[in-house]
Amino acid sequence: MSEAPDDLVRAVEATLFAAEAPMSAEAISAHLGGADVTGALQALALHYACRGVAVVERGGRWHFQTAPDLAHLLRREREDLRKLSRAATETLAIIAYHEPVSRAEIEAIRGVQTAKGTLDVLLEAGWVRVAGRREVPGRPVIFATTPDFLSHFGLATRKDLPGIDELRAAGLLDPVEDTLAALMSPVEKDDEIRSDALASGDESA
Amino acid sequence: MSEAPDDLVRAVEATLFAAEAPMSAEAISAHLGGADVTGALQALALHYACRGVAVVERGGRWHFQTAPDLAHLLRREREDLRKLSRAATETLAIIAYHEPVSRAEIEAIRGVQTAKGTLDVLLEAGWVRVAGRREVPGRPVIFATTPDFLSHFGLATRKDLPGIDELRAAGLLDPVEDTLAALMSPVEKDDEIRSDALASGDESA
Amino acid sequence: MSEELILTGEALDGAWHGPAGAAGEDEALYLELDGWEGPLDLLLDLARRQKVDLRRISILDLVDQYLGYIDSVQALRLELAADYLVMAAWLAYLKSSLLLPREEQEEPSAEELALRLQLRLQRLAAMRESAGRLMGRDRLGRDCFRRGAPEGLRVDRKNRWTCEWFDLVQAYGQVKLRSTPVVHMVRDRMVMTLDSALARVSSMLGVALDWMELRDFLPAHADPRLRRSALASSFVAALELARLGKAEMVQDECFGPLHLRKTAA
Repeated sequence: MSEAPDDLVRAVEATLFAAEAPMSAEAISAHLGGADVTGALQALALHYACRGVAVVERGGRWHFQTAPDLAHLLRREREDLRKLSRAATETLAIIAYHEPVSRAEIEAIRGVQTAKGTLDVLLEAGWVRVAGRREVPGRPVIFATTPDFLSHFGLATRKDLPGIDELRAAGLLDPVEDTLAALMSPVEKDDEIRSDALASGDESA
Repeated sequence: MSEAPDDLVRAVEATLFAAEAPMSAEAISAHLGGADVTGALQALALHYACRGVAVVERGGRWHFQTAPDLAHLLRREREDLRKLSRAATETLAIIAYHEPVSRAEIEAIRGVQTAKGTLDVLLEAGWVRVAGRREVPGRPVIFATTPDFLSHFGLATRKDLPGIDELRAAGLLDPVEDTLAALMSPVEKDDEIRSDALASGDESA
Repeated sequence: MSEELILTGEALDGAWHGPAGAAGEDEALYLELDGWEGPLDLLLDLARRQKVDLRRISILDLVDQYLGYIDSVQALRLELAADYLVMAAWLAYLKSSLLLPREEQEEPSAEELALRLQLRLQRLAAMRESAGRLMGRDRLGRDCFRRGAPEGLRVDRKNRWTCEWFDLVQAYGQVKLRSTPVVHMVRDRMVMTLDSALARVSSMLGVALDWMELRDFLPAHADPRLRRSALASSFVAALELARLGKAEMVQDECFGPLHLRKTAA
């Protein structure tokens, strides 16, 4: 038997365990009469780090889940997870890495029109939400990801998106026009222009 | 961090956690490729004995549950402070002055029908209780106040409620018409009358 | 096939053999058409087949391949043409620009067009790779699981009622006021009825010889409240006697004493 945790840790543990949805620290605190649960959450995360279930934070909300390395034991026979089309996965990635982003901006990256159903699937899955409108002519709707998106893909925050720092550093999250303007401004005459320009683009981003 | 459990314990832990219904040791074993899970279940039960959640066996089947002493966390009560309605206040006053009293008698005194909810509110507040039945045809339920009623209103006994004479002296029984007449009559001797009337009018309003 | 490759991220490391796959080129292209959505998509796939860094691909080669591909596809799938041909036309223009001597080029320059195309391909490739890595993460409901049968948290709202002492007492006062029957009590006052005044005044007139003031007909030591009643009744009695011609009335001035005497027979 491990050492008995203190009452607050036990209470936070029981609350998170019983909850049907991920809970923010504030929600847990409110449920427990206003106690400061930050330390208890850290203690729990640490305690469960090596166990078969884990306490994780996703987008500011906490929940229990099974340890990822046990996935092979638990994968369900019936795949009730919706299999996303390639169009939907690309669109989801574009929204996640660029958010907030309009449909036109998504299409500019993918080079094709986005079918109506593609965004609907993501909205229905609860991974994408309408995040308002861009204040430009036409006031297009802009999209962003949801906390459920982070929970589903096991991301603590958007900063944990795979490779996002590298992409940003490489300027690959900037609009083509911005990079183009930066690359074209030096009046180079060399044949090497293309690769040079791109290389310097990497550094300057 | 506690000592890392072995792989089988972790697998049983995750399996039980993710299960949608309690599982027998055999079912867990079958799920995990036939491993002997008896020891792992014992180890889990021991590990969780002091924590906020517990691994328990019920009728040969195992499941996770919130620690029994923390069950109150699952169903919390939140109190909303609410002011008694006018109708409920009048009903409460009538019960206090006339107890024990039946609904019909309350209605006779109030001069209006009493909504079902009105008495329910007073019962819920804990200020009124059913004090038996009146031995008359129909055997109506009769109501009386509770000790909580006395303590809420800071009364030692019901006799501490002001009598009719005191109410009258306080202007609480002044007919509205008299007060109005005093206010309207221009031929009164002096201004004192009018301000008196106004004062008592304020109290009774 | 292409979707799986995207999902596993294999497409990135150059191990992918492109839409051509193992089968003959034309057939493979045809078979893979359903996986493609548009020109950039196809360009990206073609670029990958060169197995080079996107930044170093030859736009000229790419354009050649694309145009060749369009030629073959058109024969197979006419309905594809529209979208693809826009890009094909643009690429043909780009190709001619790249082949022309630099000084004869119009704005925007072929370099700019080529660079723009390259940048777009890079971005799409980056997003494809990211999508693959994202989909390959430990996903909730597939790799990780939340508790299968959570008890759930419930918050039951409960009312705590309040009422002030004053409100209680005042409410009772209002109830009493509202429900107590309103009774008008008329105090039993001493009055002189008209009949008795008539009898009294006519009998006193009968014995009087001269004018008499009205007040002289009133009971001498009566209660003041009776006197007021008697005065009113006697006045009305006097008027009645005058009307019947049994008495005469005189008043010298307004509000002055009212005198009364028996009519001379």
